[in-house]
Amino acid sequence: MNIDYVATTIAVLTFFGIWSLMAISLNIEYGVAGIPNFGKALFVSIGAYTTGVTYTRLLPILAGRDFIHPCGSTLADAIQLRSDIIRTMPVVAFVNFGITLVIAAVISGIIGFAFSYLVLRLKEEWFLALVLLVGGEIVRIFVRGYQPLICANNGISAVSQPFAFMGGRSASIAFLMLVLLIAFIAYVYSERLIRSPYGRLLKAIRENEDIARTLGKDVAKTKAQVMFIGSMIAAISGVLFAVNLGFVNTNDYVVTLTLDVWVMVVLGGLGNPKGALLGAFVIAVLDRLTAIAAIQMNMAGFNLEFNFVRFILFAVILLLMMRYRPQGILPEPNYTTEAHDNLTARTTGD
Amino acid sequence: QDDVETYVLGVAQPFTGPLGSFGTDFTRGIELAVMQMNAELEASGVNIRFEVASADTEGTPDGAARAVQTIVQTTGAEVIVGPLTTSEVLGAKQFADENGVVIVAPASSGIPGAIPGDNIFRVMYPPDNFAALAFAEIARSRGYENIAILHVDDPFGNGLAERFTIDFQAAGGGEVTTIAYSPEPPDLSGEATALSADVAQLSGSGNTAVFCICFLADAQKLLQVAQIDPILTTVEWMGVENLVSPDLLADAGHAQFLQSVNFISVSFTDTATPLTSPFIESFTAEYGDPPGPFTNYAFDAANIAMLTMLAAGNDGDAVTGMLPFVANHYIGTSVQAYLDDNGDQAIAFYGIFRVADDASSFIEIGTYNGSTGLLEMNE
Amino acid sequence: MLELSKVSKDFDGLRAVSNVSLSVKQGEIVGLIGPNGSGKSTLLNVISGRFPVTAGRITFQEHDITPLSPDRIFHLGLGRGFQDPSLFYQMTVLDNTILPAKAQKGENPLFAPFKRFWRQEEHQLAERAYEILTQIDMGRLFGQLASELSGGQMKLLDIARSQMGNPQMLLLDEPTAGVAPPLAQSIFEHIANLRQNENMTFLIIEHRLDMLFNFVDRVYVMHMGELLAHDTPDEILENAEVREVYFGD
Amino acid sequence: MLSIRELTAGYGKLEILHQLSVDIQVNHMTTILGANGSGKSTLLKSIFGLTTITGGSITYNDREIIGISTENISKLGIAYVPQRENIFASMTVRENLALAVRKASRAEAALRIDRAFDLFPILTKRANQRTGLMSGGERQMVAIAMGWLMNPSLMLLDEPTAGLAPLVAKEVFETLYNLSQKGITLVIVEQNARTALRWCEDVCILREGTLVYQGRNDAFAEDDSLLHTYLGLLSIGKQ
Amino acid sequence: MFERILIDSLIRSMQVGSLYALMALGITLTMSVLKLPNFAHAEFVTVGAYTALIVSRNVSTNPIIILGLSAIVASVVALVSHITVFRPFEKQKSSIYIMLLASFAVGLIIRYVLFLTADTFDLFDQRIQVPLEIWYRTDNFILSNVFFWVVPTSIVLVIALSLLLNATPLGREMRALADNFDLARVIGIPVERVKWLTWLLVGALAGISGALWGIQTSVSPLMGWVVILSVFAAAILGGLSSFPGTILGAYVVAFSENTIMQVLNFQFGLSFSFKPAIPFIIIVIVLLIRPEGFTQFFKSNRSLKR
Ligand SMILES: Nc1ncnc2c1ncn2[C@@H]1O[C@H](COP(=O)(O)OP(=O)(O)OP(=O)(O)O)[C@@H](O)[C@H]1O
Ligand SMILES: Nc1ncnc2c1ncn2[C@@H]1O[C@H](COP(=O)(O)OP(=O)(O)OP(=O)(O)O)[C@@H](O)[C@H]1O
Ligand SMILES: [Mg+2]
Ligand SMILES: [Mg+2]
Repeated sequence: MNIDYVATTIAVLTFFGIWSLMAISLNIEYGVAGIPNFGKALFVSIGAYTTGVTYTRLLPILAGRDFIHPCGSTLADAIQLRSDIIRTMPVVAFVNFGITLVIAAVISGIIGFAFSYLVLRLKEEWFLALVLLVGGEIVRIFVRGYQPLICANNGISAVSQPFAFMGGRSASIAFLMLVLLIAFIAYVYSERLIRSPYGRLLKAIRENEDIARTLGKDVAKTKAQVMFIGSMIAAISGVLFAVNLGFVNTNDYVVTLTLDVWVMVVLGGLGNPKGALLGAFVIAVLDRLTAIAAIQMNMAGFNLEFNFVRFILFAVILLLMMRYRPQGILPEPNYTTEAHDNLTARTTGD
Repeated sequence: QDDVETYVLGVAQPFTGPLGSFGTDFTRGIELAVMQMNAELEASGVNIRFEVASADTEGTPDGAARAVQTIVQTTGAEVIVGPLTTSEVLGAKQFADENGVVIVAPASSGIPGAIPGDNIFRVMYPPDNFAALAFAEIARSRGYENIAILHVDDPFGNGLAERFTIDFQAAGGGEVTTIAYSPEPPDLSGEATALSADVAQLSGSGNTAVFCICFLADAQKLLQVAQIDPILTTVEWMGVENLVSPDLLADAGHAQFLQSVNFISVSFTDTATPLTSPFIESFTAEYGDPPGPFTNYAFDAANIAMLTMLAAGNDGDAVTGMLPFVANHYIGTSVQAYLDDNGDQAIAFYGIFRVADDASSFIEIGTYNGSTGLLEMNE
Repeated sequence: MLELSKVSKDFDGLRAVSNVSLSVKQGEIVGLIGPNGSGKSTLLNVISGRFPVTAGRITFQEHDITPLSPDRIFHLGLGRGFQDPSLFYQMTVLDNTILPAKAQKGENPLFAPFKRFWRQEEHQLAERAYEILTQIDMGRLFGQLASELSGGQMKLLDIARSQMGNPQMLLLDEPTAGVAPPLAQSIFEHIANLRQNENMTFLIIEHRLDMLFNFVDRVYVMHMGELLAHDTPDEILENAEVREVYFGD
Repeated sequence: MLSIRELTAGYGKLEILHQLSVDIQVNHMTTILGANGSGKSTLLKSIFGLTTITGGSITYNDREIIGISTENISKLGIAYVPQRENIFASMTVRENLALAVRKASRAEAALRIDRAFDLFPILTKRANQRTGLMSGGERQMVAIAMGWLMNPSLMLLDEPTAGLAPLVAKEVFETLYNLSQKGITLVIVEQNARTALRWCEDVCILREGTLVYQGRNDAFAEDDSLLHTYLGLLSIGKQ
Repeated sequence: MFERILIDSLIRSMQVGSLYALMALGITLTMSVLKLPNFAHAEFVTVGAYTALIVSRNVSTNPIIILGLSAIVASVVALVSHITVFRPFEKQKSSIYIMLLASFAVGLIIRYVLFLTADTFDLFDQRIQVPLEIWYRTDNFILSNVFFWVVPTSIVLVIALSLLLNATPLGREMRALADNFDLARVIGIPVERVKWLTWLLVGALAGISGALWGIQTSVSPLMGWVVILSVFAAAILGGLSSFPGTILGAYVVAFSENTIMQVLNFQFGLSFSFKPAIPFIIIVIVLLIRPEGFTQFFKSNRSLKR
């Protein structure tokens, strides 16, 4: 074995950071507010597709260079142009990256917002899950067949992360720090959110929106807000996902991505942002560990079977967890604000 | 022998996901190459051995990136053979470029991968434009005036269909219609109907043939419908290299159909190369089954990678510099390699195949040389 | 205060409420009784905006609330309780109680993460909720999940919750069904107090007339979706028609 | 007939009933009274194996029934009408009733369902309506009818008249009384103590998971203060 | 010409639609009786297809035997997944989404066991050894033996299932169980036995449809997974509760994937690569505009759901 622990750690943590953003967003939406967002891949992909578009359209403008059509016969030149700008003009790369984050977040937020109103018509809550799930597929199929966005099924390569100019390990460390910072902000936000009256409102809506409505809560608006927030976070993770990979392609944003995020949230503990982090961490580590195990077993002379067993193992762990720890590793706290603590202190005090 | 040095050869292939069936065969080809190489090295007393570290790309770009990362970071490999498709290759590209890792992709041929100056080499399997030319030539030589194409809607299928149309019409062909189907189709009934309509319409203006640019499983689905279609059974068929597989003939009905429509295909497996039959023999001896389509490219890619490493060491940057030179001096089980500016195979020498009379296998009936444009038919 | 004129409600084909006109004045406690299935709960649901009306018009404090959504109606000061307690079962008793408080500063996703915006208010609300809970003997249960209450406790919590929004008028649907008699008595006393001290108005559906009639000013009787009678409690008890359909004499 | 000895039961780790012992006499109507949350429903649920039982025994006709699965207890001739969710809300009234007579022959089932409709004539009109869409009282009637249709020799009812109009409540008690005359043993949890005491000859009073009184109803008829002692004290934070 | 295409396309829609219906029936059954959106159904289907493949190679090519054995094997798999996974989850009253994830995990396990098997015995993209025979032909179209197996089978099964569920005590018990599990136990319905029967039925349906689907296409570990969303679309169109609705939904999905797609392609040049979006768009439209699907057409109070 010849393991580069540092590089592996960086890689795993980067994935952890990106996935934990997805998990945090789903945790707010489903874990707290009960909106079964089975369209995570959709909102993540919006971030990625935005990246594909800004890197081919916006980046040359910011750098003051001519636009080169990213698909077809000028493809190699367009790639060259992108890599040049990113490597030699870090400021432009950063500005472009920043704008991408903002645009992606806003577009995705608006789409999430719109969805939440669209689905007010739905009769049963879990229909929303289906609508979002297939909505993601519809968008994916559309983008895959629609040249102007990301060159249809060819995808857009050379969409590097903004620190790429630093080169080598320092670039990946810098990017990792950025990812973790963003994830941390999202985490703190969601943690505080559920510990507030807003969190209480979301929980109430999760349990019985009809009753919440008769108790004076504007359910539609609140759900729309939640979808807006969740979709924004998801799209940001999508941008990070795309630039970390350096490639935007529809093949990555399939139903399995959504299901993976669900697994993270359920595993970690619904309704608990720490659980979302933990779930993302467990999956990031488990994914890498089993991949390493597969490689090592194969090198030790076993066949390739472990690549299949890996998935079986994953499923079995998931099932066992859900079975024996249905609340997830970290269960949802019973109450929302600190009012309970105050009351307990007072009532036991006298 | 303590001073034996071991180089790890990374293998990133899809083992799971829709392309799962390819990965295993590919990896076998690579392992066979490594085995043979190690035996030679030992026999010659060279103190270097190769070891295979293979990881699963799950068939997605992201999966490919993670697979390559994991191999490189946990085994010290700097040279990776694989992945299979162009989008997987592009998924792994950024990591490879940034970390001086060399990707030797045996079968990716999509146009978006044709990028000069990167760490990606697409040895052996030529870019699709050669295959397009070959098919255009065959079509003309068989007297097809119009072609109805059914192709998979991915970089490979789109690229080939597009190029073919250009080449075919440049060679004096008539009308071409295309139907693109989405990858991994549950079934192809609707597409078959459309295809049959296209054929019916094209037949009005001349001799028409069907050109199927599809994966094996999709071809099976198509044939299941086509073999009872009143129109599709009446015209001749061409199909891409994937289909030159005994698996396609396993179904008696399909074999019979392919025979009756004069099915013709090209394959890079050129029996003219002295290495072809030894490869097939040793592969069959080792694994019990003959190699699947493309497996020979994996075998060749592994050999080029290893030979380069023997010269340049386990050092990605050195391998990047050295690889074109080695490749250009390599004779493979299919054909010689010669890399262009993009690091892609520039030689294309195809065998032309049809279904044998007993419908049990494919037999070669001619060759096509992509560099010279020479088509030779034996029958 | 509350005015219904010719309100009807159909459920595909079935006329559950038909042509009901009634009015409740500020500070009154009005009872609504009638046999099972006579449309009382449906009427309540229609008033609170849970079901849209089929025909008719409802005004509350001069506002036409017929077309409004339930949350808007609630904000106008018309609160309600439920016949089968529909609680937020995964939430604590205290959270259940605080929730309906109106216009909480912390109920905004932008401010919510910053405690200083709402800490003070939350503290007051919690105190208030605790006080309400204590009045109906539920104080010590404030930290328990609603799902872990007994059937009667759930009912009590529902009543506590309906008060939290500072309604000017409350619609209660069988507030004491399943509640032990002494507690039921004190619930009604509590209601009377609220009317006395805060000039609150009540429309109460109840089958336990022995309790109800000690507290109400007037009673409406429904039968088969229509208003059958309307009078003071004593008169109602004398009303032959009512006795027949309701008491079975 | 039903004898509960030192029963300790609750929900998960939470213990609600503490070493509770009760005897139910055959052919009697027994009412169980107690404040909200005193454990009445928990007691009934325990008989049907729907709680976590940690100690004690429940014997029915001298047969231990702790450990018998919920679905088999009804085979012993015990019917149970729960306090909440006591009907199949997505099914029609007729289907609900049919489920209760699933063991009977077709003809007999039809006959008995007709008798159930006689019992609650309101339901006749609603026979093909989904019970989930009916009023609270109508649902309660369906639930009672189902319990009765199962032809039990012991019937447990959890607040059968909650939410019923006085007329119907009275009819329900009359019906129950008739049943008891025909040899069915009844256990009725009630909040409406006075009515319950009028009809039921045996009384059990629970407080915080223990039995505080068991005896005949005559004791209460003479002395209102007993009622006050056992039921009146258990309430109200304020005076 | 157009007429020919239309007939052709209708016949193919009918065949594919019947197959979708067979698969969707199982989903409707689990959804309505067990409250489970069972994604593992995809893998039950695949299991059926692999059974058919192996039987056809090693045992017999008699379609009855093939279908029978497929049904048996798949129902055993279904039952085992119930006992080992779904039952415990039901016991702890998991939410519908947890159940959905659990079914996904079960599917994952089965799928990769199949991958393992396929890898070991080289069973990727294989054909079941049931030759296609032409049973009826005109100038315009040809009907194969498969057509004559598939279409009547699905119609007969739909009728049988509807009868079972609506007109038999077992069916009523199934629905009672779906409605209120605890109460069903309280009134003495042998819930476990009813569930076993349901799962056996679901498995058998999946097995039969898998074998037929395998004959129609080709057998590989992902074959069920690829088609499952179309099948869900069919079930949703049927309102997820009515069997006749489901079969109609299946035909509509197949019809739009084939005929409507054909027209869109013909008239507007819409590429067939957008075809997979069609059932999804149907799902969205139905759920938004007509969530009860086709149940209205078959209205009765006996609808399985709330
Ligand atoms: N599912 C549950 N989990 C935890 N605790 C519960 C549960 N159900 C009831 N409890 C608690 O058990 C105690 C007794 O409840 P039970 O339902 O037996 O009361 P009850 O006597 O029937 O009251 P009521 O007349 O109000 O229905 C209550 O304090 C209640 O909070
Ligand atoms: N959502 C609904 N759909 C169809 N019918 C309904 C619906 N809700 C109520 N009904 C019917 O309307 C009628 C009136 O019901 P409602 O609940 O208003 O009665 P109620 O007077 O409150 O009776 P109770 O005292 O028994 O609660 C009943 O016959 C009931 O079956
Ligand atoms: Mg009511
Ligand atoms: Mg109770």
